[in-house]
Amino acid sequence: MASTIRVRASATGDTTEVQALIQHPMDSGYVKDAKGDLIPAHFIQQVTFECNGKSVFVADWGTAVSKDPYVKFSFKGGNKGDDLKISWVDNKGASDTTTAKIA
Amino acid sequence: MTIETDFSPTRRLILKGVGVIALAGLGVLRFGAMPAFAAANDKWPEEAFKQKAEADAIKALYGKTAEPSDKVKLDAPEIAENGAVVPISVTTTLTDVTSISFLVADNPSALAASYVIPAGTMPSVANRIKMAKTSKVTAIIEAGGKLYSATKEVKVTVGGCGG
Amino acid sequence: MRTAIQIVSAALALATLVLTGPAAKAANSVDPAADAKAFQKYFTTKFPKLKLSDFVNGPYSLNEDMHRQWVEKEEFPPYEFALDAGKEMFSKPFKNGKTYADCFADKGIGIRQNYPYFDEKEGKVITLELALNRCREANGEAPISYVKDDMAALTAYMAFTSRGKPFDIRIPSDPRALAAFENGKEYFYTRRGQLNFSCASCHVQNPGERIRAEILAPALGILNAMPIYRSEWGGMGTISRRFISCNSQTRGVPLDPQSDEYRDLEYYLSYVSNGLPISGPGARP
Amino acid sequence: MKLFSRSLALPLAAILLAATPALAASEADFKTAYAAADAANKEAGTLRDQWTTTASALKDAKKAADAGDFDKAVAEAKEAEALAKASVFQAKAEKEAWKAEVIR
Repeated sequence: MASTIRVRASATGDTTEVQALIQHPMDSGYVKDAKGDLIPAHFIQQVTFECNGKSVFVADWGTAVSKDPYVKFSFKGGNKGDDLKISWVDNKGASDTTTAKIA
Repeated sequence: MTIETDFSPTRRLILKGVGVIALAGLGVLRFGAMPAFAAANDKWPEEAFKQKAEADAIKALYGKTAEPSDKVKLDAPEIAENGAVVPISVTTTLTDVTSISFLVADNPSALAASYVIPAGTMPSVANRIKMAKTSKVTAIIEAGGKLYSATKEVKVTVGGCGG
Repeated sequence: MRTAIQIVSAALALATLVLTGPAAKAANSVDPAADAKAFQKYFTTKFPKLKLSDFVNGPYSLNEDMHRQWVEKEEFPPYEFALDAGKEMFSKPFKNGKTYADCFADKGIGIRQNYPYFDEKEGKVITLELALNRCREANGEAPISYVKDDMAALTAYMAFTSRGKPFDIRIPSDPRALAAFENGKEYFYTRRGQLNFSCASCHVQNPGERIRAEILAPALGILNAMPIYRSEWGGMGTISRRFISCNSQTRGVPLDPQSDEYRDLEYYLSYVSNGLPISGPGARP
Repeated sequence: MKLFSRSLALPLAAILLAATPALAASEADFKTAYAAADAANKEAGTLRDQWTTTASALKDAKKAADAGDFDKAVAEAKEAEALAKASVFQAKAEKEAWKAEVIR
């Protein structure tokens, strides 16, 4: 199965711009299904971004982050070809990790 | 700056309540030039996400209050095309930024997202959030141990035969 | 009680329509090329600042605030996952070893702009969604839902490989093809549902206007962007889904996906957008 | 806005419909009313113009009948019939009216 994480990381000069899109329902716990039952909250709580083993960004999310969440940030110090490791964990304990090369 | 992982429940409890000073006292982090704050913790801030009111969420997250600043540039649509996906971003000219958070005052729980900004990472984040209805959206920037904010109202309407 | 008011108002509205209805011109002989020309001219006159190809971006071309949200979204569009899934499905062999590519010209790559087409053997319009399910069935696979998920993923991938290619819908000189075009046109302009809206009420007469503060998309180019990830749906939807949801919103009972009327409607609506580039998959509010 | 010009409600006319008979309805009354509504809705179906509101009134009529509330069941069925007839009327009127809206 393909990864739930899509990453674009590109270095321009000494700055690396990172965009990530993660496939996840991000159920808020306030929405009802077709039968009228509440869909329990199911959402990513934390996403960590590490470049060459060093933390460059941590996202703490609640249920108000959109379905298939997206985030964009930039950091200094990354070079083309460096490894960017992204991991998420949700409130049910599920998780996924991917490593992308900075382009 | 290196952030060590430490999942001690004691530390978490203290962080929620007292924040910076207690944290420094515990000495669980090796500090660089600047101190670390509650939001720079690497535990998911459960208490803050539980709070309904915006002020309570900010207090649970940072243990202090924010002051509006024109150095915080919040970008949000005037009318959200759909409350399920509202693109919101913030950037700032402030330095020593350690944390960025987004809050939606009229959502069931105000805190939407909070980001740890380690040294070397730009104080600028874009993300997409859900809004239950028309509301004030606030971005909080923690810089040099103080909180700065910018607020904008975003109108949200129900979906119809658009698109 | 509320329903009673609605009945009365609807009936009265209809009565008014009949009494004061504009003098209906007798249907002239069917001339699709003239229809398409007039259709495109209507929109370019209504929105003089827009290029013809801008219309494939739906409501986003019509409003600056929305356009900015769209540009932001397109940086990492929400249909990415569907696109990847579609690519994978498209290349994965059926149980008999064949693939979707075996059912289509040019292995199915870069052909979206030729659908729907009129099949002179069958005497009916064949849409891409229909062709995909027929391909499955011909290879011993069960058909898939027309409205979302797998079908949206497959058509997303096929549209993606055709991006930028202008819609090239042909109407053969077969009276049945002309009739299909005309039926599609009738469906498009016919008011239905308790709200008494036609497709045209929203997407010809009022594009760019807000309905419950959402911006209505112009009908011109609306299918070029299909399938779409719609925030309102929280996911992908096909052309079938778009027709069905629009009908329901007028409080009309939608037809079955790929019923003759919907196929003819797609034929008409695609033909009048001839020349505009395929832009799908798209993202919409 | 042009969109809504043809769907103005007339509250006055609604009052005329508000008066309902006082006599309790029977199961037979319901069956007659339901059959009439169903037939009208089927006609709308052949004209490809059923309304969702007709469908829900029919459903509500059945539900009320199942619960033994035939007054309500008959009232819902009559609403469904009126809605279905309006949709049939609409579909027939549109057979010609749509042509006037075509862009030429």
